Amino acid sequence: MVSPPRERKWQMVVDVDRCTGCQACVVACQAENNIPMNSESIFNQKRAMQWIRIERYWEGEFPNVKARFMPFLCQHCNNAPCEPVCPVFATYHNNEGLNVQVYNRCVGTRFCQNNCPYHARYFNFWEPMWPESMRNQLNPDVTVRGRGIMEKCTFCVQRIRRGELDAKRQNREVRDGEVQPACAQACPTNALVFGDIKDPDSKLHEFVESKRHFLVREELGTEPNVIYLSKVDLEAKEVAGHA
Amino acid sequence: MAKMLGLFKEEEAEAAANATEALEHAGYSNRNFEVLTGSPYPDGAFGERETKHHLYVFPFMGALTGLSVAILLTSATQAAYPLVVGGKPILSLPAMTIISYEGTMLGAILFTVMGILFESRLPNPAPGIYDPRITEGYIGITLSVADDRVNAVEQLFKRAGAADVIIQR
Amino acid sequence: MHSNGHHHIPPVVTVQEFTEDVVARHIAIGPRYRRALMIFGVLFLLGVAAFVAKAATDGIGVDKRASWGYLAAITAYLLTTAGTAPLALIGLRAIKAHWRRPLARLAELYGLVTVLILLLVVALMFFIPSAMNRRTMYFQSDGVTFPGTLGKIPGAPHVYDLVLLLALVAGGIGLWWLSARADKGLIADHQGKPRNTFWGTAKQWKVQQVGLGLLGAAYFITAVGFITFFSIDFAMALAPGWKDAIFAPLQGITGLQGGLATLILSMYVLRRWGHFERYIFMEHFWAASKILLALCLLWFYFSWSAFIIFWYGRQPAEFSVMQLLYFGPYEWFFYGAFLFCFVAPFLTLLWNSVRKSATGPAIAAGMILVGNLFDKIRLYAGTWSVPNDQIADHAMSSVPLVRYPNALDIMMMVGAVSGALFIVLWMGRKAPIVSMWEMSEGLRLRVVRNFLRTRLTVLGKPE
Amino acid sequence: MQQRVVLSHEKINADLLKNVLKAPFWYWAIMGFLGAIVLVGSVTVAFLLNKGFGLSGTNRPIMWGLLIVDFVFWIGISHAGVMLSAILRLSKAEWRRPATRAAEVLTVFSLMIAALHPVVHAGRAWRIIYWAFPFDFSRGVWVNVRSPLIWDPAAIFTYLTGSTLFVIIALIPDMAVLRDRTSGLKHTVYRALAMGWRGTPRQWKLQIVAGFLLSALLLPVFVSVHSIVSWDFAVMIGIEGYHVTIFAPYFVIGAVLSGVSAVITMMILMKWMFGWGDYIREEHIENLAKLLVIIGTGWFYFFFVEFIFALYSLEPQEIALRELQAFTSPYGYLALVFIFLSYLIPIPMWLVPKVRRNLQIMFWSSLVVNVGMWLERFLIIIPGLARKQVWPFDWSTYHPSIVEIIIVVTAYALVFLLLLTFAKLFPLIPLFDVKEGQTLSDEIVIGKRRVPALRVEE
Repeated sequence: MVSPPRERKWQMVVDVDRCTGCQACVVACQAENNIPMNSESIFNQKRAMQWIRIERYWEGEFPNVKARFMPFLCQHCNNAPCEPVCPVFATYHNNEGLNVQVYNRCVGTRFCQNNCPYHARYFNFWEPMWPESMRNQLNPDVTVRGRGIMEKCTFCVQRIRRGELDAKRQNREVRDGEVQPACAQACPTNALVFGDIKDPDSKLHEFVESKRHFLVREELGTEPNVIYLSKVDLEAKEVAGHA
Repeated sequence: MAKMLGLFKEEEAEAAANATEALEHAGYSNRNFEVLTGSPYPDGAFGERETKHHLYVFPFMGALTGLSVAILLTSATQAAYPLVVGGKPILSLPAMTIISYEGTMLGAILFTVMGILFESRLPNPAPGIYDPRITEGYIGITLSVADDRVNAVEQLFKRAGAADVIIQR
Repeated sequence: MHSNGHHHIPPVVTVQEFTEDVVARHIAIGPRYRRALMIFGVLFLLGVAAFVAKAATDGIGVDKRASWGYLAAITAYLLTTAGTAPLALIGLRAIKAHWRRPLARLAELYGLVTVLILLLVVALMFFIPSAMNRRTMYFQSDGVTFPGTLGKIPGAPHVYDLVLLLALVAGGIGLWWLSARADKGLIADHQGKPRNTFWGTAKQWKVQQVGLGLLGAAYFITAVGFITFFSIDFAMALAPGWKDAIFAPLQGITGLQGGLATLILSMYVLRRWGHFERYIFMEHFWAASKILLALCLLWFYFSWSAFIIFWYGRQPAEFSVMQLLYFGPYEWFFYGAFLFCFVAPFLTLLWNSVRKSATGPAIAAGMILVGNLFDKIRLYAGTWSVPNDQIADHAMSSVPLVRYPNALDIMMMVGAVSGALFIVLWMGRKAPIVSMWEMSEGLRLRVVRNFLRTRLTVLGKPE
Repeated sequence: MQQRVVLSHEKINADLLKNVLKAPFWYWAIMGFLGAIVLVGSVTVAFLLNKGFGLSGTNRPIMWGLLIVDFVFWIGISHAGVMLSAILRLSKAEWRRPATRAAEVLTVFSLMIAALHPVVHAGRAWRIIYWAFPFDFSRGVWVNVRSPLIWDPAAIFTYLTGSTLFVIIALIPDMAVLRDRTSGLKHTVYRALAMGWRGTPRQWKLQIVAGFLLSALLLPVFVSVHSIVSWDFAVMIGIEGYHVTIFAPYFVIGAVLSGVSAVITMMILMKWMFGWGDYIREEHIENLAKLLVIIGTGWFYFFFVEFIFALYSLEPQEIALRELQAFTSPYGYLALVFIFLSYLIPIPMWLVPKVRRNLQIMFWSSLVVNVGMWLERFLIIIPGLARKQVWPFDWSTYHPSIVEIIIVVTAYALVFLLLLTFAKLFPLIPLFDVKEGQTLSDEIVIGKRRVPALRVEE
């Protein structure tokens, strides 16, 4: 007896305080989603592709310098600025709160990337290439994109679908934590937590209530589905206390 | 019946005008003869009959057609495959307005051009009696007369000061 | 575009008859004229009384702004109708449109209304906070760290608006005086009085020509500048989160539209009740209404340019502003403005036959004057009703409720408009209400001749 | 002051059809040169499509490069034609006559070239059919009418169709002239194009009415085209300095400024190349210059308001961007060049009547305006993208690649090539319009002065 599946809304929590900038998520994502290798020259050309990237900033003057890490991925906004500008519906919003990208429709106007305030979209300037040794590591569940199209984080939609199918086969709902995008799975400090906010017993809720909770560029009203938890800096607190 | 074309020099437009008057005295009303010129002259300069046209109807018809087609296309295509983008409504009126506007103008322009060709009776495969000198500034007066009156009309043209008279039987 | 059919050629009037006719009518003031003068004067005084009463009851000061929105609205209204009427004339003089002549003096008379606008703006000054630490055109802050501020400039915005407006007033008076000079001389001749300043020497005419050109350009630029600053300091800067670069130019366009509408309506009155049928032809309305039609389209175009950006952006700040100005408390005023500034006049003036009549353009002009008022109420009453404590924010936290005008507000508004008309009629006694020298020039340059078998007007183009 | 030049129809035909009937040698030389450039350009485009957009200088923040700048520039130029021939026709300005057709033709060709730019610029140009010709039944999904990139083709298509038909309609009477002056194959072609035109009063009447009517219809389209192009940028909230309400009229009036100066340049070139001194006289250039003084000043007002309002926001990023645009190398120097070339030097110069009547100076100053306006587009588009994000991690700079530069150069060559081809096939100055001007010109005498006058039907 199959009951119609519960409505889903996938969200991710990024705890900036826990992030150590180890780049494990980046590598995992690269492997999972068939993202072409980024050579040094490509980085220098500012054309590197990382569906999730760690932005590193230095704070303070030497000797007491602090490294600050900001993991950035597609925010899957509810009012995504990238969606309406696409002339061919290559990107739109599905009913699970995902901002999906349809590679076959894309003609490469790059309008979406321009209008993305989080700079989370990546364009294939060249035909993606892998060294012979890497051919077999390509993920069969994920399309290999051709040149001239846009791509971006999909919250590992292939894993979500897999989880949903399993649940359906066993005639139950998707359990919390059952579906994990590669980045969240690889994160050693659990700085990335993924889940379904509509799921009553999802552990997302506790984070969402947290007072460290903030949205990136909230003033734009894009209503992102990626929630950030701010850095806790004890020294800074002390300084503030003294002042 | 014979077709006749009286040609008057550019600088002798007055003579041409006299000729038309003479024709009217000779019993040819201004719906019998036609004036051919190499450039536009003010209405009624040669006492020719006044032009009635309904060109102004065309743009409005075109605008309506274009508007309805555009609205149909935009609304139907959005409804046919309802995708939510950027939290905007499925029927985004402002966006539709812009495209409908362009459609309206396109329709208006196309119909107007058709109207112009239709009202000025172009293309015209059989233009009838004509002389290349007209595009050189000569003013031509053409009419079809009964064979027995050809000479009379020819004399009339000559008397008015026609540079040349062409007769086509 | 000519509609097909014969062209009725207006009769040729010699300069001689024209001069005698107008001078005679100027010297002998009609009873209707006197009555109108009286009525408007009384209404104006009532308006002043209403102002005093309101000041006594509601009080004056920055924190009292909310209840004075309608005064701001009517000021802006006068600015973008009477104050901008000369702009239409100046533009037409610049392109040497021969049909400008009958409405020249009217436009110059409306230029004098700037004096009344000056008084009103001075009154409004009391309700405008200083430009410190908030979004203005002056970028000032006292210590509070704002990016890109110039530090302290005393007196902003009040002083700068005042200076600009004084320049405008000077220009308005100058335009009228320079142009009326010649006609005053003419009147003096017919009254057997000696001419005092203007003898019509070639040099004086040259000065007149060049002077009017330069003064016109100056007035045009000052007017646009003042409208820009006024609409930002007295409206936009008071509504937090409203960052709309096109608003000031839109007010300029509204001004041109309102100014031309004012002129067309006045021209109609002059023709209908002033019996100037012999000098004001359908051609004049025809030409003017074509431009009025274009201005209606421009009004829509500018408003749309602002709207589409807000609609697409969907940022919270933009959302609240759209609530306040378009679809929120003042939505009915917005619909009114949209209907009477664009839809109705556009559909009226679309038809060539309507444009070629006197009544059609006059009706359209009337509609535009109504729509303009709605527009101003929506903008000024709306922004003035935003509470003071939000003024430094970058987004409106709450959209205020609608305020309808009370009896005093209405009396003030009526008073202001009557005051403007009073000035026009009163100064219309000092020098003829049509610019005689300009008309005569036109009559001299217009000849009707036979061309082959048709009759054509021949217009001289001296340059 | 309009001087009255009396010309016979015969002379007008002879002069204005000179190039059509017998082109001089230098004409073919220029054609060959331009053709070579276009050839190189097309090879480059093929190379780009084959290898991928990595060949361009664009990178992640700066996704739109030189080609988009050039697209906006050519759209701007394409606003000359209708602006002039429509507004001047409607206002019955006598001096429009020699200018109209050249301007309209310039519109048509520059618009065609402009439309090519975004296509070449797209990642998968070969799939562009989904977008430029949107309604792709096979996939069931239709285009997204909410995207400005759908408004764009709609507007450009309307404008291109309209202005092309405008030119064609006005060509019919001149086709008749050519029909009567040619023989053999040429004759057959021109006879077909003339559609059996005879010059009856009815045909002339409609020709005139058509001019007015189409002008009135094309004016609102012309305004919409550049507005929509500006909305390609203005709707974006992702980029500082783009989300500005004034963009539409600001772009349009800027376009008119660059377009009309382009027409001045072109008319002077025509005068020099074909020796049309009797038709393109100082007074025409002078009037255009006067017009430009007004347009330019209007544009400057919009420019000022646009800039001031970026600061008005008091948002740090916005202000930082303006600093980059106006005061940071290299953009700062470009900004300086732009503002001087497009306003501060030419416009005050054109206030002097002597300058306005000096063709040499007018040629160069009008050319300079367009250099400035090109830089304006560059400065609007590129710096904003370079500082796309709030945080500096992904900031970048832009160096156009040789491929992009070649394509831009080709665009210019192609427009000139098309214009010259047109000049070989059809008269660039409307014969009948000039002849009508002759018919309508008159004189009236006031005292001792003979004032040139105009016959009008009221």
